[in-house]
Amino acid sequence: MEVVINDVSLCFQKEKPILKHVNAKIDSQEFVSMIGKSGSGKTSLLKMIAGLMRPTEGEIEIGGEKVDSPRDEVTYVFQKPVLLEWRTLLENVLLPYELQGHVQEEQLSRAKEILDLVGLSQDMDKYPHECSGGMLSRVALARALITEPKILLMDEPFAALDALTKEQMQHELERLSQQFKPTTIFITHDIQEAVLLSDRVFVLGERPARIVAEYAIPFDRPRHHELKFEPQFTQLVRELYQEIERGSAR
Amino acid sequence: MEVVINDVSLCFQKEKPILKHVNAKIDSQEFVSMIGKSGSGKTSLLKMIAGLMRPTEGEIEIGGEKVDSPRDEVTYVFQKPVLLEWRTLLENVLLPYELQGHVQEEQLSRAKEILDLVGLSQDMDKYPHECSGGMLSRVALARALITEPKILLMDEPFAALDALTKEQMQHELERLSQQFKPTTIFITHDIQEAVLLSDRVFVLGERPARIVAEYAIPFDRPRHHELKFEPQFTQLVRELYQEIERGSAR
Amino acid sequence: SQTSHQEQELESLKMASWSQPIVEQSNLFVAEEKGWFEEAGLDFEYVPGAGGGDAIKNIIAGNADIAFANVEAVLQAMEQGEKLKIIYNIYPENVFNLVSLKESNITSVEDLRGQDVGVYSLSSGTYDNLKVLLYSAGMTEEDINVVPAGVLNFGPLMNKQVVATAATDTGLYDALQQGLGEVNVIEVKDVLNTPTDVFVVTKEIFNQKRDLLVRFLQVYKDSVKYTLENPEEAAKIAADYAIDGQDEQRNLDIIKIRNETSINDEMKDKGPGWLDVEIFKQVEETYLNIGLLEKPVNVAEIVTNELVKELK
Amino acid sequence: MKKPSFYSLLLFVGIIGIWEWIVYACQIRPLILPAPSAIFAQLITQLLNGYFWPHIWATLLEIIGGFILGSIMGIGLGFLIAQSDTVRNIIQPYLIASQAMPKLALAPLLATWFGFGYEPKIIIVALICFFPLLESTITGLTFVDQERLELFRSLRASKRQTLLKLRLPTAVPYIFSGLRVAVVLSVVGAVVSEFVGANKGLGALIISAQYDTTLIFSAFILLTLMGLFLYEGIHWTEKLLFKKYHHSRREWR
Amino acid sequence: MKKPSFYSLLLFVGIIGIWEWIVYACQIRPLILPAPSAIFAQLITQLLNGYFWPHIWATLLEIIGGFILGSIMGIGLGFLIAQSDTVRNIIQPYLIASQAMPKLALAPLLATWFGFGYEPKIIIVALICFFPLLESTITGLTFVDQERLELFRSLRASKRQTLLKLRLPTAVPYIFSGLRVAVVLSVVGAVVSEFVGANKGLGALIISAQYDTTLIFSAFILLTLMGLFLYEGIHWTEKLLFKKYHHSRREWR
Ligand SMILES: Nc1ncnc2c1ncn2[C@@H]1O[C@H](COP(=O)(O)OP(=O)(O)OP(=O)(O)O)[C@@H](O)[C@H]1O
Ligand SMILES: Nc1ncnc2c1ncn2[C@@H]1O[C@H](COP(=O)(O)OP(=O)(O)OP(=O)(O)O)[C@@H](O)[C@H]1O
Ligand SMILES: Cc1ncc(C[n+]2csc(CCO)c2C)c(N)n1
Ligand SMILES: [Mg+2]
Ligand SMILES: [Mg+2]
Repeated sequence: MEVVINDVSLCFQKEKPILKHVNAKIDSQEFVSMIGKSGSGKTSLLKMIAGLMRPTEGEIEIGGEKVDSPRDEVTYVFQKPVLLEWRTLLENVLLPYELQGHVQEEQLSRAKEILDLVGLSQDMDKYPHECSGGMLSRVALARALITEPKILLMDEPFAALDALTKEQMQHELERLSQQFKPTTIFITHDIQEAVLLSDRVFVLGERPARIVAEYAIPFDRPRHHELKFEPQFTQLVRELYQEIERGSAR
Repeated sequence: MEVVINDVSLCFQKEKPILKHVNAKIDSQEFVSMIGKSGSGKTSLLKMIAGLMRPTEGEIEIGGEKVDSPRDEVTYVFQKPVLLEWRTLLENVLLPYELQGHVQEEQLSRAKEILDLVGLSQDMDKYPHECSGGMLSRVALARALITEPKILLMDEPFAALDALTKEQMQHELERLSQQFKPTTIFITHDIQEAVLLSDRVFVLGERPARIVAEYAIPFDRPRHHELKFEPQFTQLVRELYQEIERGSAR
Repeated sequence: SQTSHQEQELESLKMASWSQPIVEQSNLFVAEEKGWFEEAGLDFEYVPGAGGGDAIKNIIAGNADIAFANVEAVLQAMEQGEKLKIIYNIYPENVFNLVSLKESNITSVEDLRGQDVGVYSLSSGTYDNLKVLLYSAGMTEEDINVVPAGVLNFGPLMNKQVVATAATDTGLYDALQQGLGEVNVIEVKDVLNTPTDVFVVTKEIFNQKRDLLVRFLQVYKDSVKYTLENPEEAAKIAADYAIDGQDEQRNLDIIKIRNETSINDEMKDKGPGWLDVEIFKQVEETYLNIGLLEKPVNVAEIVTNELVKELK
Repeated sequence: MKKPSFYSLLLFVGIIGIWEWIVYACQIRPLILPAPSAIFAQLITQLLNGYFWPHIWATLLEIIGGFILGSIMGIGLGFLIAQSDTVRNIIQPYLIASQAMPKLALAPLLATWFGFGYEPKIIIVALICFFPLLESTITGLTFVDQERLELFRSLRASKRQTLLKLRLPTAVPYIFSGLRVAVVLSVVGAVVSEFVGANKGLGALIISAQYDTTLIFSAFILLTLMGLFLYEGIHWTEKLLFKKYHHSRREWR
Repeated sequence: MKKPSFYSLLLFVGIIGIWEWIVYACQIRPLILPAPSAIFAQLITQLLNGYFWPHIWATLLEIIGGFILGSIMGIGLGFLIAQSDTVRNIIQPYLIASQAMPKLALAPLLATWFGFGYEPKIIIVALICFFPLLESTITGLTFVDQERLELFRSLRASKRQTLLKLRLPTAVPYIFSGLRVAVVLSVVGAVVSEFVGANKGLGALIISAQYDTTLIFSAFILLTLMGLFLYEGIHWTEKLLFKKYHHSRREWR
């Protein structure tokens, strides 16, 4: 399913727009990353795509239909992990299933599987207040992945993870992406990560923000972590870095 | 002021210790980073140093005195930015001054200065619910830096920041460190960051965690960001990376 | 002597009542309106209560000097060992009655057997006087079902939730005004003409403030007389003073009812307020028989006409 | 209060209409249930001729006096308890007992002790306000995020500072919710204490209204209006002055 | 309830001691203030000889009946209002008015309408419980983190699901706080409605205890104990069954 961002602007207060005339088209099954400075409006843009917020101007289309409320095909991973503190990690992960109907044996084992994937198989009976920050974001991640959505919107899902866990997660995401082929929009502030995972990378410029640059990433899939140390890769990372720098200087 | 960790163990539930027999000594004015997998116990260890938690066994000494409650010289930056939603960003930053006594013109201008430093001079009258994730963590950072503490404990302060902002912040931290010379313990999951900023890097191994390795970082100060691209630096990063990997395999 | 009183400081006199200031006590408001209390050197204050028990408690607790209370409340207080003096007979007639709808055909107490009968509350005169009625017919409260019906005690009667209700003359008047319809009334005074309300004081006050009491009773007596002669004027005054006085026609009717109960044949020669010791003895005896009193209280010894005799 | 919608008004008119109709159709006596038109007529006449006003003022005085007294006591003690562990430990058992006491049952005794003026009524009202305010103050002051408490501990805030700068702002919405409950209970307290013995006041009117059910309804409507204004007054005070303490939470209305 | 500390007990003994001493020293009549020893003696005798029990049962029946009825109504309507915007818009204005009504003022009328059995008392108690529960249910159901609401919206949860799986758990502590207030008010409601017309129950005892102040105190103590047990019962139910809804918040006691 494709996502079209059509001349979108956003104001919270009058006369100080956050986003102005943003245009983009994300193809079906494409993996797009969005980078940009803190406070530039990445989260806001993603929330509008998710139907959690309305643009002040312009519109967003998913699969040809205008978005004005959250849609079934879309799964959203919040920047700050939002969990229910009265549910164990397992119960938190099962939430999407519960909301869709009954939770059967099958769903339960799927949830356990995915918790294992994010390295929490031993902790699934803990309550959120007993967990570390990284554990919480992994739970939120597991809850998103379990739904196997057509469109996956992720807001810095790996920001709270250590290098090693992050790599594992990146790897899993890549694997699941290949398997289910969701259209993915991925916000990150880790440029390496963006380049490693994406088909295209958008750079959001500052105040009012718009997409100032767009890079197609040429590497074949599946990509391996050793790619990071290849010169073509590091060159691309450096370029993107300079792009953001330029964007904020403008 | 030096920090001594003396055979510290921590259990939340019986028979499942989180930390076991951790020993370390951080010299006065030293900058130490702590890396380790998510959920390994970094935050717990830092909280014990801050006096916010008591070790189950062993003890922690600061400047020769046993820690059993928070101390004046210590400033703590929480992993998840903790702000008061009924205060503007400026008022949030002024909190430590307010708690110390009266807020004068001088403190006010200092707070504005430091908000400028973290790039929030335009947003200081916003309330937390009007801010992006990265902005919130910069506010928390500003609130910590304003106190010019003797001991600075930071729990992944830059995790929510984009690459560029992060570099600026690293630079500011380095500069302030050189100026006020606090003893700093810095948790991060970004190995490059750890190497770039630290005098020593501790690696925390997994369940029950202890310090499995300790690296002294030989580079001269002030360090520049170009250092990242030097072979000796990348070599050290790679070594540390493998150390964590080994730690988690054990 | 009246002028000399005016020059002096007014002396406080607090009267504890069994009720709030209501139209039935219009003569008091007449006295207030006309300044008779000040003329007698009195700073009069009306202390409200909810029942005769409150009035007596208020004089015992020192919240008031004199109590306007029903005889049952006085006797029960004496039973508790309180030292009291009955000094004035306010209503020598028993105002309590038993009301039933004509259609239920209750003509004698006997007809109540096995039926629900409403009273105002278990601590009110209606209940005690119902017992008197039952006793006169050789029955006890076990033979009927007593129901405390609250302020609107005619409501259940109209709803036919009870066959009869124990009430007072003024209560009946109001209920009739509200469309109660045709009723049968059994009057308690035909069985035992207990004086309804009396002025009571503690023995201490009686001894210490005799003069004050006489002055008050004099004003009271004068006001009763005036109200007897000028009910229309009293009805007007009541509109400003009484909490239930907004309807002047009703005021007038109620005042007329109370005027009748304020004076009886004996008082016509002995003067208003005269206490008939014999009837008090009879009341005590009856109450002992019914069990309203558990031990003798020698009411004859505390009933005194000393003050009444001093009145002009 | 939002402007009532069309349907709300319709509902109101409907209920009043049906009531009026039933009274006429079934020939219900005013003693049992007066017609709305009769109540309304009486209400207007008596307000115009001034009969109700002294009673309204008397009741209002008791309500406001007792409410202020009780709120100061309830909130104050709430602070003391949230602040001092010693105080808490010593008075906790009595606190719960005192909360469980049916204070209105004391009305007859208080009348004996304090006389018949405004004092016993104000005391009753104050006692009645006290409980919900104590409960909500303590709940608000103690239901603070662990993380924020840790922040304040790490900043070495004194107990007093934590109370004033963290617990109090957190408690504001709870305290206001308590105030709203309390002000409504104040009205009840004033009325019931007037039942027991008063010369003046709408409660005294109700209890002495012999068989004038219409009057009872009129007084009841006045009391409801009083409660409504006080309730809305508190609601608006909060909305205007303490809005920021609701940030990040979804408000109703 | 925590075990009362030594100082608490000391305080208790001290107060009782002073009270007893004052009564003897100042020769206060039992009618005004009975001695604690006299109250205690009467309480024990009358409990042993069975005099109090029918009254206790009557009052308890009214309290529990009314409490259950009122809670179901209050919580139920709270849900309905939090759930349906239409219902909310239509009944909102009446809701506030109904909250502002001093329900106890209706006691005299209810006796006329519903007779003099347990019904009018249960209705009064239910009306009285209703308000704080409605208030706390709505507060609890609507005071939900914006972020969590967004999560549920993004998961396309239906209104009902959001209610049951997000709002309800958030509301649990608030509802229990409302229940604690309500159960205490129930006791008050039962007593006052017995004041107005009842031949059984501790409230009827109090109001008809003409000169027996000792009896008033005894009844009052029994009522307080009843309130205390009910209050603690609710507190423990919450502690045992609903502990997890307090996670990440600091509890008092
Ligand atoms: N209150 C608690 N009760 C029980 N277990 C807890 C509690 N707090 C933390 N833990 C456990 O302690 C372990 C270490 O947690 P900690 O927060 O110190 O990890 P961390 O190293 O900071 O991880 P991260 O990098 O994800 O922040 C985790 O496994 C967590 O589940
Ligand atoms: N509710 C709101 N009211 C007013 N301003 C808001 C609100 N939400 C966000 N903003 C403003 O919108 C801008 C963009 O916020 P957004 O959260 O989209 O940034 P972001 O790119 O996700 O940043 P980060 O990388 O730090 O998460 C910020 O400047 C913020 O102050
Ligand atoms: C004259 C007179 N009437 C009534 C009472 C007390 N009382 C007895 S029954 C009742 C209710 C009305 O039927 C009230 C108020 C009294 N002491 N004196
Ligand atoms: Mg963001
Ligand atoms: Mg951590």
